[in-house]
Amino acid sequence: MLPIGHYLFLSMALFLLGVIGVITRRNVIVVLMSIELILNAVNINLVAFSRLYGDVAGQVFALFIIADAAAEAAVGLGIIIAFFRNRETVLADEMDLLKW
Amino acid sequence: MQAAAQATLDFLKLYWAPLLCGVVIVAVLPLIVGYIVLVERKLMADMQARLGPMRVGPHGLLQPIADAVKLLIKEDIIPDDADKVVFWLAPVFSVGAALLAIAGLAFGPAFQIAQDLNIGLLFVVGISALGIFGIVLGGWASNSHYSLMGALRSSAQLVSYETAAGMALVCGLLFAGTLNIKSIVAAQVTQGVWFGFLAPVAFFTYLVASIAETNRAPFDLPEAESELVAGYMTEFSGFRWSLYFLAEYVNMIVVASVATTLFLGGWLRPFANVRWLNFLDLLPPLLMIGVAGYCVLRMPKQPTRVQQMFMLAVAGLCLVVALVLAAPVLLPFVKPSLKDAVAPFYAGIHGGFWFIFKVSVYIYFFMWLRFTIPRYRFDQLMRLGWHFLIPLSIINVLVVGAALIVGSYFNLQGWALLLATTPAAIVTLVAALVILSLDQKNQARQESTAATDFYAG
Amino acid sequence: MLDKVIFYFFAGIAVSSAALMVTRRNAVHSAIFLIATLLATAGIFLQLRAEFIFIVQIILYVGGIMVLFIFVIMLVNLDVALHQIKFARQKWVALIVTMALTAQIGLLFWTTGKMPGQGFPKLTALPANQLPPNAEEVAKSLFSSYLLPFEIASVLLLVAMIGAVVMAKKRT
Amino acid sequence: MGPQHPSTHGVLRVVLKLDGERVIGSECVIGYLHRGVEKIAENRTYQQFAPYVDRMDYVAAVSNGLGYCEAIEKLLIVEAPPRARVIRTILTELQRIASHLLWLGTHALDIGALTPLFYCFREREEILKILEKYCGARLTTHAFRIGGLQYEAHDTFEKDVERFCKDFESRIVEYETLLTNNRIWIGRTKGVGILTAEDAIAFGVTGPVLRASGVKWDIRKAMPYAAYDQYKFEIPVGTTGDTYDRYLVRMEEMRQSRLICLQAIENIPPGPIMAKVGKVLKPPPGEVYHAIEAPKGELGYYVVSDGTVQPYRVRIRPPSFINLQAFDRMVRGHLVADVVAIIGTIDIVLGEVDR
Repeated sequence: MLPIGHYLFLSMALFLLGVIGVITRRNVIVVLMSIELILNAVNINLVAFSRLYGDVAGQVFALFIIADAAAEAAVGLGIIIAFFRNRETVLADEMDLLKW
Repeated sequence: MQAAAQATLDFLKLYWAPLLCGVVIVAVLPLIVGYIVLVERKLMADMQARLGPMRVGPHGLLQPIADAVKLLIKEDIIPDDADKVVFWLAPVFSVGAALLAIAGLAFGPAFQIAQDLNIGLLFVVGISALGIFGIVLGGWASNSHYSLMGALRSSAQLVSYETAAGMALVCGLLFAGTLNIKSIVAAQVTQGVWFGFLAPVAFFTYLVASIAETNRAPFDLPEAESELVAGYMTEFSGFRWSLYFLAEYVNMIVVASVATTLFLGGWLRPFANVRWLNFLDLLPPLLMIGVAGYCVLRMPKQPTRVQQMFMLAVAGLCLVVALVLAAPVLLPFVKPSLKDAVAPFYAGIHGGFWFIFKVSVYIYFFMWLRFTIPRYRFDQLMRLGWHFLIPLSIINVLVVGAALIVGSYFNLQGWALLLATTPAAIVTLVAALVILSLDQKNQARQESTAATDFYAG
Repeated sequence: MLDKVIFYFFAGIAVSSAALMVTRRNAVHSAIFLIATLLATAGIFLQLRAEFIFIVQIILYVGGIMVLFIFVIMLVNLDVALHQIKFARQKWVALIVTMALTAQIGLLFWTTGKMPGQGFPKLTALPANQLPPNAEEVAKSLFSSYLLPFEIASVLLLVAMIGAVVMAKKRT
Repeated sequence: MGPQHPSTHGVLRVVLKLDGERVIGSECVIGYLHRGVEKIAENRTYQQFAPYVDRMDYVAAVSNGLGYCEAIEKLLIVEAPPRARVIRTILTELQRIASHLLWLGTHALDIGALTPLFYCFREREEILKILEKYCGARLTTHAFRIGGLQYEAHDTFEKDVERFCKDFESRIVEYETLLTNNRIWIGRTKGVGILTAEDAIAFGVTGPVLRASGVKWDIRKAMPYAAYDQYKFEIPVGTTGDTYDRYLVRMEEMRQSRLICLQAIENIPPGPIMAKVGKVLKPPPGEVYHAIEAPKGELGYYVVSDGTVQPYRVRIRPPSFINLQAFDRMVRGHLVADVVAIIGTIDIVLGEVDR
């Protein structure tokens, strides 16, 4: 069990990369992927601390986060498909109409 | 530097057994797969009143090596604007997933790579589910419309049948109570009856789902479809294609061994703990001696000298295996003192024999289906998966759970548990018939609406 | 010693493929790199002796969500987007935000004068072999103390499924 | 689906208009195998043209030959001797079984069942052996001559045919166990490619495809030729006219052909095998149309002679070509996977379609 600092650094790095991905990328699908990356960074922290304190609650919560990520990805991709079918584009900039 | 050397040394001391097993498996598996292909072609030929590959080596026994060499030296075409990286990665992905799944399996009490993996079965199923990427990326990378459609179809089929297989496994695990492969088989010893009999519907659903999952027999739609020609594998050739081929057969072994571990009592001799049936232990060596005798009998009829020599060699090999199998059984009679020394040795070898025997019976059933039954159309295939198999397996889990509660209430054990589970199986079958009739009705309604609207359109 | 080797191996893969994922031009390539990151994080869970989460991550994340992503990328094969510049104008905004974030975290650790994670008690980290079997532990606590969140999660998944189906249905 | 597609029998190109998975319309592009047989006939003598006829429906060459020879005999107002007529009937019925066996094998292969193909070919081999013993060729036999037969039946003819008919009964049962009540086979064929009776008649479809739609029309009964009037046999008729009915009709036809052969074997009348026909045939000017029941449907010959040695015009009514016209109606609204099954069920041979 390495000192907890390693895991903190790792999850921070992944979190930062996720944030960069969300902000800079024009393609909505890659934005969704970066959100998955951020959720993953959170999971690492949770499991690391659950291992540190020997209490399995952290891992159970990580389980819930994964379930939630699945639900979020499903609905997000549903929206993208519906949007793509109408506007033939997937780029974030062109999604400027509230009602098409 | 010295600490690092010391660390690697004790690392090796600690883990040399699994590493060795891993290397052996990865090296030997392509050969085993080659011979499974040969057996399949021979079997197909036999069922179709012809002889099958006879040219290479006596009775075509060297055919797999010829195939392997052919595949290796065949030219490796890459479609021009396919993207190279993914084109290279896809087959590696699917072979990797299949081989990794082998690591979790136990081919006998002694022979297991990941020793006490307490999520054993889940690990195997999860990793073999990764094979989908190999197919999907393969279809995408070869950049042709047809292979993309084939890839999407076969992965849709894989995804939908995985849920059904997962549910069937859950139902089997209800009896086992644990995921660790060794303790699943141990549970089947304490119960005294294989879970295949306790949960017959689950076993049947898993059988059908596993056929669909490895893209075989009546469900081998993607590569046999008339207009998709070879589905996602069309653009691959030479070595890359053989990787996919290897992945498919290794998947078949993985699926077969999961079924044997959970439903057919892993490496247990049939009627494992029935004392007076102990003579069954002598069955494996007798079987081997029979094969050896058959080889010797057929030897004079071989046309050329070298084939006769080969048949003699095969007979000798079978005799040696028979000896190895018979030794642990006969030695205790000769010198009772040896009993305990021989016991683990005996369990390992006989266990391994029975496990391989059951896996090959399972694979034989796969092949048998492939030759006799025509192919499903894609929408029928998906309808069977979604409308029939998944609800059936969910209902089965509920009903078997209830049966277990009833069983534990009257604390039935072993064969007595059958009293609780057989009515459960009957209830599930009744539910299956209800689902089928429902499905037929709305299918007819659908058919009529479909027929009308295209006339109108 | 072994833990350190495994950790750095998986951490290296995770960070590098995450970075590659964000910068790739082709959506499929970035999806593949995301799969690599997810597998690396699964490896780290294994190193933390959390087998159940390891296998759930592989089945659910890599086997489920990523297949969904690759399906959608293929259905929406957007080679048109390839030629446009892939970085939005907010490139500079992103840089500022990350700089602020790292500065804030650095400031936090600088003020407390300790490297991250030094002060935490290391008392209950059990050595590896005395750990209770992970799957049973997770199951026990999942169905005892966390039963309500479990039910809520199932309702959430149900809602998500219905939403996705309604969303993707053809407007007939 | 291009001409060299694995599942189109021979060189047939089908252009499909698809809406996603469903077929909206289809158009068959043919002509890849066109050899201009009818034009060639105009500068060949009657006897010289006979071998060309076998090359049309190369799967059932014997029945082509029978149709042509009988048409010319009608023109010459000559009657083949009874012995020749009976042997002709036996050989045509054997050829019908062989043609249906080939159809069953390839049809089952298209839908995915690998094994029936090899069973069917094993039986077909027996028939081809008998044909080879009789006239030296297996496929393009040129077995008959105008006015009768060229060769006397070889001595073991009756015994071979009898032995074949004896064990063929058990063989048909073998195919039936494999396919008839197989859930997947029924799933793939029932309700696929439906052709109602009115449509069938409107399209002029003949043969098993017509009978499967419920129309009881068989030239062997309606206008008996050769020696068919001497034998008792039923005509199988289907009900809904889908692929499954056509499958049943053809299987039953094989059984009936077997019965005909058995009846014919009992009394092959002695006597000459060739009518008195001169070396050089100069039929009186006039025209004749003679149709026979080929395995694929009604094969008709319309021959016009202008009194010279060579026919003025030979028009051949190929059953496959006309059955193919119903393909578009049958394939509409089905899935792409069914197109293969439908091509198989019409049982077309491109040699006959393109001529």
